[in-house]
Amino acid sequence: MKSDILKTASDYLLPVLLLFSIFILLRGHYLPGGGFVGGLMASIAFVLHAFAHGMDDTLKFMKYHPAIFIPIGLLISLSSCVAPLILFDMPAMTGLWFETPIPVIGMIGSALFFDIGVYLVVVGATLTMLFTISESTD
Amino acid sequence: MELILVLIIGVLYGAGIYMMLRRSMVKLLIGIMLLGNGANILIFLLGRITKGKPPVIPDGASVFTEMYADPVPQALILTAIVISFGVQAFAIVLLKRVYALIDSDDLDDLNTPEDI
Amino acid sequence: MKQLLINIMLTFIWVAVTGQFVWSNFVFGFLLSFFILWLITRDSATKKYFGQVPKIIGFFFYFLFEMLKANFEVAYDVLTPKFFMKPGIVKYPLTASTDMEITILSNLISLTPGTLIMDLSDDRKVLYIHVMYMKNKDRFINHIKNGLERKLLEIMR
Amino acid sequence: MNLDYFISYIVLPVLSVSIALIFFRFYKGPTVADRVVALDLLITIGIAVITAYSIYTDQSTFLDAAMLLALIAFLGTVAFSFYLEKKDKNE
Amino acid sequence: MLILVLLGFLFPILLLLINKRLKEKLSVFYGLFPFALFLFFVSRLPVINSGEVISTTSPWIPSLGLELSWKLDGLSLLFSLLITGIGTLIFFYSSSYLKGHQYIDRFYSYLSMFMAAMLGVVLADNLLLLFIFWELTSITSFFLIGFNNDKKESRRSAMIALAITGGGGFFLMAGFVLLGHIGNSFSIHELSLFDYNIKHHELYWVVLLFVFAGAFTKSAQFPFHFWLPGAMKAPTPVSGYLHSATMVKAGVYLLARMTPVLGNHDYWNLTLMIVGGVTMIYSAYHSLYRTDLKGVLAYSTIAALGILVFLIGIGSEHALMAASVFILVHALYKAALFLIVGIIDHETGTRDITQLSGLKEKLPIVGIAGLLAALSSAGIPLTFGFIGKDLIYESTLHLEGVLGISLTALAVLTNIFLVYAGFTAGIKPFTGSLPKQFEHIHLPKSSMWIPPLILSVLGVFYGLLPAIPGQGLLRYTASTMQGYPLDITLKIWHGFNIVLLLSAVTIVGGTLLYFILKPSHSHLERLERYSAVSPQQIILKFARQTEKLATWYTGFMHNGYLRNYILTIMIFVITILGYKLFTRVPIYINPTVLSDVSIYEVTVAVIIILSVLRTVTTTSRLSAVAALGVLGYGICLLYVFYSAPDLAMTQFTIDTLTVVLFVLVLFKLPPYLNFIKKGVKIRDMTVSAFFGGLIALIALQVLNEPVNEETSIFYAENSYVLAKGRNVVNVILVDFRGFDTMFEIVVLTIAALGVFSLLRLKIDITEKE
Amino acid sequence: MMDNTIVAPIVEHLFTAILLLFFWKKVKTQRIISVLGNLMVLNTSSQLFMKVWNNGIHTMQAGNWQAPFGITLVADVFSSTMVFLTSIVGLAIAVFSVVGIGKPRTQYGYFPLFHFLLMGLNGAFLTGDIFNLYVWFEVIIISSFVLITLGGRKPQLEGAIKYVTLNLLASVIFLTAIGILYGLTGTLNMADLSLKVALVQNRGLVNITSFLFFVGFGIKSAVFPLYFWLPSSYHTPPSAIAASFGGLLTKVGVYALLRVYTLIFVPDEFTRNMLITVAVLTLITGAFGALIKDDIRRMFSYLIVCHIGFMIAGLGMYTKASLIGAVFYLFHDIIVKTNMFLVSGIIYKIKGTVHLDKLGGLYDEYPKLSLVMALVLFSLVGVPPLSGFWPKLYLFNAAFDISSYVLVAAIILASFITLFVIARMWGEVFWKDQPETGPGRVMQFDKISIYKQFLLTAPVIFLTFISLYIGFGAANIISLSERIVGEMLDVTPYIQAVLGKQ
Amino acid sequence: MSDYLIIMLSSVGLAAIMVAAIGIVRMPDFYLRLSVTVKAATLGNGLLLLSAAIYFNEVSVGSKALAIIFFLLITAPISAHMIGRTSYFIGTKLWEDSVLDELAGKYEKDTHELRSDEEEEGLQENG
Ligand code: NA
Ligand code: NA
Repeated sequence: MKSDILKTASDYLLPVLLLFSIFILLRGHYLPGGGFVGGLMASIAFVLHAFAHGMDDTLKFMKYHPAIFIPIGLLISLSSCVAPLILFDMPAMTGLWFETPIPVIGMIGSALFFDIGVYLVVVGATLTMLFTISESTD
Repeated sequence: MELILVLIIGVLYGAGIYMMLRRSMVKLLIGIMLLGNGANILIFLLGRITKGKPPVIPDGASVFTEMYADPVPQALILTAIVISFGVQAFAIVLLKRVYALIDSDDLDDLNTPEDI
Repeated sequence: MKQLLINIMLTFIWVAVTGQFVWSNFVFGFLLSFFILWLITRDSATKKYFGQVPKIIGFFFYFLFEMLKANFEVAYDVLTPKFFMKPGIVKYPLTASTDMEITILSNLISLTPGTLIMDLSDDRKVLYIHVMYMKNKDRFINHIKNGLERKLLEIMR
Repeated sequence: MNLDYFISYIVLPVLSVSIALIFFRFYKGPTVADRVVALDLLITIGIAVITAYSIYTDQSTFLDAAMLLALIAFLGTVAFSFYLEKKDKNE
Repeated sequence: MLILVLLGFLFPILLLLINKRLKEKLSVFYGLFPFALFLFFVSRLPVINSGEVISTTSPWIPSLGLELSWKLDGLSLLFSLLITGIGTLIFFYSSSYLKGHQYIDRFYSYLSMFMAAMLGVVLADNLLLLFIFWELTSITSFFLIGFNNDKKESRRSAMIALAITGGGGFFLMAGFVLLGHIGNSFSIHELSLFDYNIKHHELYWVVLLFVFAGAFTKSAQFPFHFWLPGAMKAPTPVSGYLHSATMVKAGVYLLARMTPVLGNHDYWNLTLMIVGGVTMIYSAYHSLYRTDLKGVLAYSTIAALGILVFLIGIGSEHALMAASVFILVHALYKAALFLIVGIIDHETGTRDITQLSGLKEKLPIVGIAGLLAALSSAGIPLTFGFIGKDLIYESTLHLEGVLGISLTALAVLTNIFLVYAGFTAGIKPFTGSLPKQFEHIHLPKSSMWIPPLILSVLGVFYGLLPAIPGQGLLRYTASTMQGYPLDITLKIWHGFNIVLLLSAVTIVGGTLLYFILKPSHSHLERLERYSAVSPQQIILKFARQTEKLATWYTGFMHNGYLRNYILTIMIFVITILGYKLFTRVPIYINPTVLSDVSIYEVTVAVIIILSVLRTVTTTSRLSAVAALGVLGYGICLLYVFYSAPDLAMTQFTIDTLTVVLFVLVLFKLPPYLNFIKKGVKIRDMTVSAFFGGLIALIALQVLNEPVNEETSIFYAENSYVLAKGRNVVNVILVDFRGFDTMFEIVVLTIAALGVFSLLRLKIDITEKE
Repeated sequence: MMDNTIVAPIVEHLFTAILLLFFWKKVKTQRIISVLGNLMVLNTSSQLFMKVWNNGIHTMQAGNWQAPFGITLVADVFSSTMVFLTSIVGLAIAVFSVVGIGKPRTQYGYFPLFHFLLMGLNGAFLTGDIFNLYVWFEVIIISSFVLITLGGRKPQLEGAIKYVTLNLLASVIFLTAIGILYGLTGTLNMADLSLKVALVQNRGLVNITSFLFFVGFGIKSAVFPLYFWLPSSYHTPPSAIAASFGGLLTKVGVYALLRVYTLIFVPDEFTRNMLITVAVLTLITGAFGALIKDDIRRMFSYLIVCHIGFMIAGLGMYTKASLIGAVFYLFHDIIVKTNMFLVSGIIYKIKGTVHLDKLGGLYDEYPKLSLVMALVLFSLVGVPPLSGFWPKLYLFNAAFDISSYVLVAAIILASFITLFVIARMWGEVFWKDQPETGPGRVMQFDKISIYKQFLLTAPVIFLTFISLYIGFGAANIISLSERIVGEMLDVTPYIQAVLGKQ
Repeated sequence: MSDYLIIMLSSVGLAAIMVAAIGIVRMPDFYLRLSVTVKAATLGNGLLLLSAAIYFNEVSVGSKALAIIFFLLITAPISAHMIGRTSYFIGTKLWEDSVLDELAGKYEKDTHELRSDEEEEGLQENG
């Protein structure tokens, strides 16, 4: 499917959507949103790009295969999950927080890292699925 | 207002099963999706519904100052939605692969005779 | 150059959507969009992006007016029993040449009631436009040429 | 006229009627493309409903959902177009 | 005593360690192992003789009431001596019989394990312990019958034997558990103390049923007898050992052992007399028609087992004494005859009685052994058999009235047939003229002919001095069964009485029969005409019918059609849900569920429902997907209305992605199926409507219940204060219930992995795993 | 007692799986990591078991939120035993998989999936939260979906459609049940549910909920009439995968049934009768199916169904003895069913087929291996004193206790047919000469190195030893089961451990 | 005061949406339906969002509303263009009263390449 209009639009929409997805991720603790929706948004950004440019272009352009985000994300989530256990012998998932809040994001704590992990896994998994499917379709 | 959701639940469960009883693989999958939606709404409803009071603590307050919707079912459904998405994505692909093998959407073609 | 511009644009979008107009949010937005741009960098010709603010504002109102006008026309036709339409697909030779120009132009044409972009030819020389009220083909083409497209290109170039 | 009253007795009902009309087109078709357009329009009206509802309930939080809809709704249409084109090519 | 039993299981391990070449040379000495055990048991004779009982107990599984409790009394000693004594001879005999056989070490392993299991059965004083060994005898016997495993017939016989005895075993297990349940103990001697309670328990008959099922199958009673002739596919020493002298007597042993617990009750006595009686006459008669020597012996063995069951059924002092004696008598002559047949088979290569004659020229010593065994089996005076038979007649005659007379007649008839069978096996092959084809045969190694000779000589020896076995052991055997000391002395001569007369009739009748009836294949064929109504055929037919039923049933249930599976499941669910809902739940619809309804909700709901219907009814796949899209967006709006923006956002993004997924996959699919079969559709609609309706109704009922908000209040109060988030849903997702989320992303990971592998990895059907 | 380390059997598997994902294409590395990971988990879970055995119930409140507000992990004797057994089986299968799973499957994620599956199982055993249990079930089924289709051969995919569909149906019903339960009680914590469900006035609704749980778990445990997916699919994947399915997957359904029916709901008479009826029909269905199948793996599949009946019967009778029987049978079944499929895997490696008609001569060719296999098969049949025998004693006892003679008959029938089919299999596979018609080619087994032969046989021998221990050390297993059943019938300690002293 | 502004703006918005809704039902062919709906709905939505921005009277909400309008302006025409062109070459017919179709025959059948035919025409004009 080739449409120059769509191509151009997707070029400009991609960063917008990505930004928006990160926005959704970071403020999830305060307003609707969070890692899932954020991750799904980010995937949609790339999917759109792939629709416009073809999957190969999108893959080239992403530098890394999206699958790599999966173990990285898992590792981040798992780390923030077990960090309290390993560092302080507290139950897994116990929230660890920095004392002072940071502008925009708010309080920085293990929950945030956890959500970032979720975000990455969602991006990685969704894109891996969609790209594999569309690859086998062409 | 609950009755509305009850009706929807009934329709989704019924239609889901009906679709699962068809011969087409795609219908089968759609049936599963309908059921999944039905289950989500069921959880949502049975956690009791409230209009227009999202469980977001307003700025400046540290607890809710007025009535709010039960956040637990919402969290559960969110989890369930994402899980079903993963599972259904896999199921869709499975269907694609099976079709590629048997060249048909007909579930009745799934039986290599000895499987009976 | 283009990178920087997009970067700044994204920063503003960030600040707009987050709705927190504080300096730290600008910094954060800048860094974030820098990161994203780094992530998705690809080479294409760099472009001049000097916004001409007054022209933009003028163009905005022009467009708004066109849109409202056309809307009323369409609304009338929709709401009255009889159709006055003379629809057809017109080939529109483009003056605009870059991706950005063509895309914005076609979006604007589409947003104007009564017209809808069907497709862009592969050599990017013509737009095929579906027109609801095509009383005269040439007049329609001229209307766009001297109105929307010219004003847009003035801003873009 | 009270704003709440306006929203609940005018805006939301009118939007509901629009939704019903659009759904009628969706149900009737006749072409798949018609349905796709109707679907797209339904989502757009959905944004309007959410907006109205957020005013009605005084919860700006709902606008976030509207924003999300606005950003990604067209992906569905793009996907359907993709499908129709591919399907056409295949046949 | 545990060690004694375990030795038999250790022996094979020892064999495993010895190397192959050595094994062959050593095989002659293997017999020393059972012989040592035999000597041990002989050394216990004086203890038993002094009226004592040796018992030991050590705990195993106290909570089950399973103890390692052993008991050596008259009954178990008799069997132990038979098992180890005849075992010794069989071990020696086999070393020649199977000389050079590739798997002789396996054979000895099975044999010694069998011996151990058998010892376990007879020494155990705990029902569960006994059962364990009981099953082991079935298993080892399975391996022994199937020893020539390359032959289809062997395998089949082993299967049938295992099926019958193993099947009976499960009944026995149930019976034992029930007995232990009723008697509150698994210890046999403890149970025998409370036999009154057991016999008067309402489930006594069930216990009997189960125990009989075990005993009758094992001891080849009618109608389960047929596995035993089949088991003759085993090597002859095995037949002689297991299927004549020992294992098949386990059933008899069990009945004897249980007599103090379960016996002396009409159900018990009558059942055993009837089953034993039918078995003995039926199979004794059948032995007349056999032309295969082992067949003759097999049927006569079944008859003998019938006699034993019959005697235990009579249950009088005399009968039990008779049974004790007959166990020994039969073991001696029947084992001897089997071994003799084995020699004949080994040397001539045939067991067909119509072909065998005149072997006394070539195998004189074997002939002598055969003659002695045959005489003992015929109960000729001065043999031990004579004493055994006398006692049988005496016990039947002790019964009163018509029953006594008819049972005596039955016993006489049986014995006449058995005389014939004994003569046929022990005498017939040796008399007459030697056919040409047997001229080259010669006497086998002494280790083959000494064992039968010993056995048959013992038959005569005990006949001459009956007091030795009688006073020394057998009366204690009978006492054990009876539950109190007996004092019946075995005598050669009782004087002229009816018993003697009957003996004479038996011998004369049997001898006449021997001379009149020439065994021939045509007889057998004539008999086989009735095979369709034989128990074997009926049971096998039943088995085949069961298999047919199983095939039909399995195919019917698991018919390959997914929708039928779902339908079955749904009908099950609907039936029970409906039943429970309408009988257990007071249906009440609270009118408040209709309050506060607005037009936008109704519109969205109607659209949702219509789009579901559209999804169901459309004939275009893409329309279905689009309708699903509408459904999803409708739900998304509902989530907004009911205060769940997070859900709305997620639902919307997921729905969009699902559309994308569908679109990427669907366009290659073939036409959308839409079969129109009205009946099926209506059926499915009914089922679906019921299910949907039930779920909806249940939901309505749940809404009537009070709400517990403890959890959600906790979240509301602590979400910002402790977890530092304002969006409670998100706080639940990443903190309160973050554990769910952690593994939910694992689900996504796996799904992605799955999609990837499913599309990329395509292993060819021919490839290895 | 609070103990934050009880999460280890889950986390360690997850960590191993993540690590494996980083070594996506490195076959050898993956194999080593997997075996090491399983060893690590075995070590941890054995320690966990000992801790729980000695000191009682251990809990971890995830996120440090006091129950019932967070998610609680609970290691009681039952769950820690299940975790322990899972890690035993896991190790055995991992070692087997080193040779048993070929390069292509290894390169497409077999090992990570396997660890995800084990993690899911451990999670399902350890969790004390009903919705979290749902998540674990989803982890389990999705990894099993992928494993069962891994390789994408036609029969695999055909079976998978049925497997996936019916398991998804089960998930939906499970989710529905959770929704209703939450609506009735407002809590998800199982200990809290135990208290709150008892307070619900509308017993009919409670009953309905419990039935929905039965359907959800029943489909996963493959009971009549919900079993269809199992015989449709279990024969299709490679043996190592079938082994983990046969040994663990249906059992987690049984575990969940035992758990909810003792902790949250106490079955009433109707439910008990229903369970017993279901058990009887499951026994018969499985037995009949096994009787007529000529393919070893199909036969085994039906035997799985059949033997689930024993456990359901134990639950249905709901006496102390019957529950002991069910629990004991569960432990026995996990080991022996796994081993059985591993055995079928070795047979396949040797003969290239698992069809009875085409097999033969194994006893002559591999006598010692055959004897080990014979031990496995006899354990399965329940030849005393091997492991399958003991629980049946309890079941008989309980059946007589409640005078359910139909059940007695069904148990006898099922045991008998199991004996029969196994004996037949022995005759056909081991005794019979290799028929001319079959592939019969001695495949790689003789050609592969001793080291590989060892890797294939060692797990079987290992599990056989465990089986033998369960059989001969039945006294220990019984006292273990007794303690578990004690915990089941008196849930107060569980509730106290989770909710704190109240 | 702001209430009246809101009511006014949203009334116009509603009217536009109604036009779109009626249009999609009434218009005789696909392209006309598409043409009518996209912009009317966008306009209507925009006005409603503007009302919301005024109603909440907060910078954050206002910028959010503007962002939504912006996104709609970008995306709506693109989706219309996509579905419009696709339905053209899958053969969706124009209304019978249409006056002109210059797109006819310009698509390559298999590749969906779209010719402009400008060169040829240019040549003709010059020559
Ligand atoms: Na989140
Ligand atoms: Na399962």
